[in-house]
Amino acid sequence: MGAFLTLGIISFLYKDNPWYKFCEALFVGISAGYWFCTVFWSQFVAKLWDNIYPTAGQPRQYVYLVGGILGLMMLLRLVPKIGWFSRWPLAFVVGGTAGAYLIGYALSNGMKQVKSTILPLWVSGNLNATVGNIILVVGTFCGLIYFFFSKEQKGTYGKVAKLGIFFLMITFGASFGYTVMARMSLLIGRMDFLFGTWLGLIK
Amino acid sequence: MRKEVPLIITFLAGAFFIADYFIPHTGFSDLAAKINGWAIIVLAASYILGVLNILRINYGRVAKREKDWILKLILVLCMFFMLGAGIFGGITEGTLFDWFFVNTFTPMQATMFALLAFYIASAAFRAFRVRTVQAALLAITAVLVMIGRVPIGETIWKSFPDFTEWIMNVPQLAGKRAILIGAALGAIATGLKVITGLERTYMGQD
Amino acid sequence: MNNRKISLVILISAIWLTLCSQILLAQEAAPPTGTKFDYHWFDTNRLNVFITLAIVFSAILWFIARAKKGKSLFIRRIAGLDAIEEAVGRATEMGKSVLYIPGIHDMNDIQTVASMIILGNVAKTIARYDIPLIVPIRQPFVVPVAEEAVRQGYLSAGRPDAFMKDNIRFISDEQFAYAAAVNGIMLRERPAANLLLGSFYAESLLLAETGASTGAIQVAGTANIHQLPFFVVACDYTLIGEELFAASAYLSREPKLLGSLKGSDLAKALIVLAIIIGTILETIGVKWFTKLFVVQ
Amino acid sequence: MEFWQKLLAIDRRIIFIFVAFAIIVPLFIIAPPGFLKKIDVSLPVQSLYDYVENLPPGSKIMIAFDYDPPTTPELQPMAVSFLKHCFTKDLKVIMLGLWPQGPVQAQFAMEREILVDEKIKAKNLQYGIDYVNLGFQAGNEFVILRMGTDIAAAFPVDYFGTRTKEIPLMKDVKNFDNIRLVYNISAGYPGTYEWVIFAGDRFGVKIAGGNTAVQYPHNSPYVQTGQLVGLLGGMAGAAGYEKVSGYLGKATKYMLSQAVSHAMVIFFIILGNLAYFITRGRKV
Repeated sequence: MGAFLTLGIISFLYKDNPWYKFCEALFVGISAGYWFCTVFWSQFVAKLWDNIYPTAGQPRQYVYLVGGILGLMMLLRLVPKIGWFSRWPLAFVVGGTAGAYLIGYALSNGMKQVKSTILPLWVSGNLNATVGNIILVVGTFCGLIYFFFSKEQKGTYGKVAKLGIFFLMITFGASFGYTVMARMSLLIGRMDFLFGTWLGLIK
Repeated sequence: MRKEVPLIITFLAGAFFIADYFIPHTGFSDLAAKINGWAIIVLAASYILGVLNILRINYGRVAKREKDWILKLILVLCMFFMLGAGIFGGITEGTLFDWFFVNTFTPMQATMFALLAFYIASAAFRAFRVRTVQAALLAITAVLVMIGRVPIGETIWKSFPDFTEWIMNVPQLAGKRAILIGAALGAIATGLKVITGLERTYMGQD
Repeated sequence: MNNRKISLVILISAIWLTLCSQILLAQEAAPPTGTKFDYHWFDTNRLNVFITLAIVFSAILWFIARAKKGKSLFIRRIAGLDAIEEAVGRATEMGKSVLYIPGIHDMNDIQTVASMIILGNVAKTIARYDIPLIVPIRQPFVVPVAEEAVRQGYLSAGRPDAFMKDNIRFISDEQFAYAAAVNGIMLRERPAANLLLGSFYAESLLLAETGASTGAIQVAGTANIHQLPFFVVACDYTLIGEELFAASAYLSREPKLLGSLKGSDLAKALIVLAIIIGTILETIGVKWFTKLFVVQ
Repeated sequence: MEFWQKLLAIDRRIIFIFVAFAIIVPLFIIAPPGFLKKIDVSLPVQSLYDYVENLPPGSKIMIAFDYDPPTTPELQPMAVSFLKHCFTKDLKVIMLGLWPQGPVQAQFAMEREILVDEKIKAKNLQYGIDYVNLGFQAGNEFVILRMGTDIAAAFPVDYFGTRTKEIPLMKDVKNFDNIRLVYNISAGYPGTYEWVIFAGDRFGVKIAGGNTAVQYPHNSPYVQTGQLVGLLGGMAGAAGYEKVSGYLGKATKYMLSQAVSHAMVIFFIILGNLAYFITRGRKV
């Protein structure tokens, strides 16, 4: 069964065909059902039901009913007249997200990175570290200049921004290289399944 | 009611999670965990909307006998089958739901992922044109990293892996830091605008 | 202050008070044995974060206030952002649809929030012409948000009648089922412009490659560094990191939103300054400045 | 010239065939020992190994399985060799997942690789005493935050439905203070990044990661800043850990295919550009 479906998907490489289309429909349908049930049990039941009807000995936590009510409001979208109620849960999730992520970004992408960029430009007796630090600081500086929106990128300033782009391109190149590595690994795993696990040709 | 309440909720929710970081009070963290529970419940509820959306779109196509309507029917039937199996039979190991997950969903998902290997090779051939200095830098770095991470690198030059590591730790990191710091500011500004209600296009206004 | 505002303030305070009372109640309940119960209301170790955020917040809000007063603010052209308008323009000329892919993450990713804001602005432009705007979505929760954003865009352009609910499509929560379906839309409905803005993962390559093969103008943007190379290689324009967030302000051309761009620019200038000062101090062996940025 | 132009317009299915061969053929070939010697052990791999190597026996390690079946070729070997290393050092292992399928992968690793290994059989591992699988919890980073105060509250029952508080291994594990290392194997969100900022930075627990190659460059800065103890990246990282710990497994076996496929992609980049520039030169 696994091999039938695996080959069905791979057949798309040759061209779009009924076998693939069948697999795709199966895939989309099953995945929608799968995610719904997973979410239903592990989120809805676990967070709402189990907190209000907990196993014996645990206190009932009615606070979670608020979540249930917000969830219900979400479903009110289906009723056009009072659909605007659904904006309340929407606002709640978006606002909470904005707050939590704002802090996350400020710490990990902001302050931590700034701190790590503040490096001594001269490490006595270690040429490698000295050169590395200088390139790192200059590269980060130029890159940030590229993201500056208040000034037209012309003249010397423009050249600095251009150097910044070069550094960004190196970053992208490295990412690309690593992604090739990842994709090839996955295909190797799949082929090992077909030829090893299924056909038993590889020991 | 329609306009203000959502704005107030956004503000309170946002401010609450920012405050959560600065307030170590245990009572406050417990409350934060509960409020987060609400968010999870709301997100879960939205899946009902998702299923209904799939139904609405596909029902139309099947009813009108549009092209490939049989496939759409299969899609919807598969969905209902999984829903039925999962909700009434549970999703733990050994259930019907789990069997279908392991034997149909898993291999297809893995294969979809693996297909990317083919596309990446074709993209390497067709799209990777070294027209500018920038494109050249991108291509050269990619090639160096690819060589350096597998044993070919060390065969060519003993310090090749170290050199790759150096690229990762110095120029690559510099570019990445710039993006990270920039993105942090962008995210902070967007978050702040959302929380303070300056930006509310996403919410509709009537 | 009018009555309405006063009642709002009262409402907000009431909610805060309820929350605080909850916390105080928790405090009175006996803490479970073995747990440290922390009674502090402010983590002094995080004072530096607090001050930094305060500075960044005030920079942004100050510029917004200035912009509201009508001070003109200069923002340079951002090629990728102009390209969005160009792409929409070309689609209208050809009478073909525009495909807007808001990434695959849920609303609890701020990139998706930014993407929804851009979507609203794009919808506003498109609404003036009679071409469809197709928005395929992976996360159910994003569907209502996108509906609101597009509806609002059509409304502000004065064309609420042109809004087609069925073009905002929930596809599947499964990443590759989603990618496969979007590829299908690209190949069968042949949109003239593909806008891929948001949080993207492995599907970025599939989408960008397929899109490029259909000959559509493609503008992409994400802050996920590992997916940017594919966009850079296969799309006409790519918004990198912060440019995605900037887009929401830039496209709307609303002065108060442009103000926020200026504000984050000021913050960036301060960061650059901090790096320069810090590096000099660190080079001559002074360490205390670096410690200001240590996060606990 | 004809040739180059035809090459440019080549059907991409021909490229696909090349890819398939580059991957499949080496799978049937046993790599020469000289090749295996050249497998690189990078610094972040070595430092993770050293950290685990120097832990006193009985220390508690937490492994977060944050991935699902599609990425198992890269990540499962990382889990297996790390688990083997932990059990040979007599460390206690707490497994869990923030991805629904994660704990299932943990179970697979234990049943198919660890418990059948001769060396480890001799250790006579007991579930609940030497290792435990706490299963999956929804809520991503918020689960991590909850664990910072109380792990049993975040994971009330284990994979098999036993109350966490009744498991012997979990008796003296309250929160991250009792954990020596969280080793997170991740394929995306939530993953290493979330563990670093929400567990490492907030609660001060040591974090290490095993990433897909896609995730690796994203998280490698945190090694330099010291927020990560160590980091394995993709198949190369997995093979590196297998080499340094001496448990040769799938990653080592796959390395040859990996090398050939990389060489092929590079060949395509060069060929594509060659064809492009030659045909362009002629037209002008």
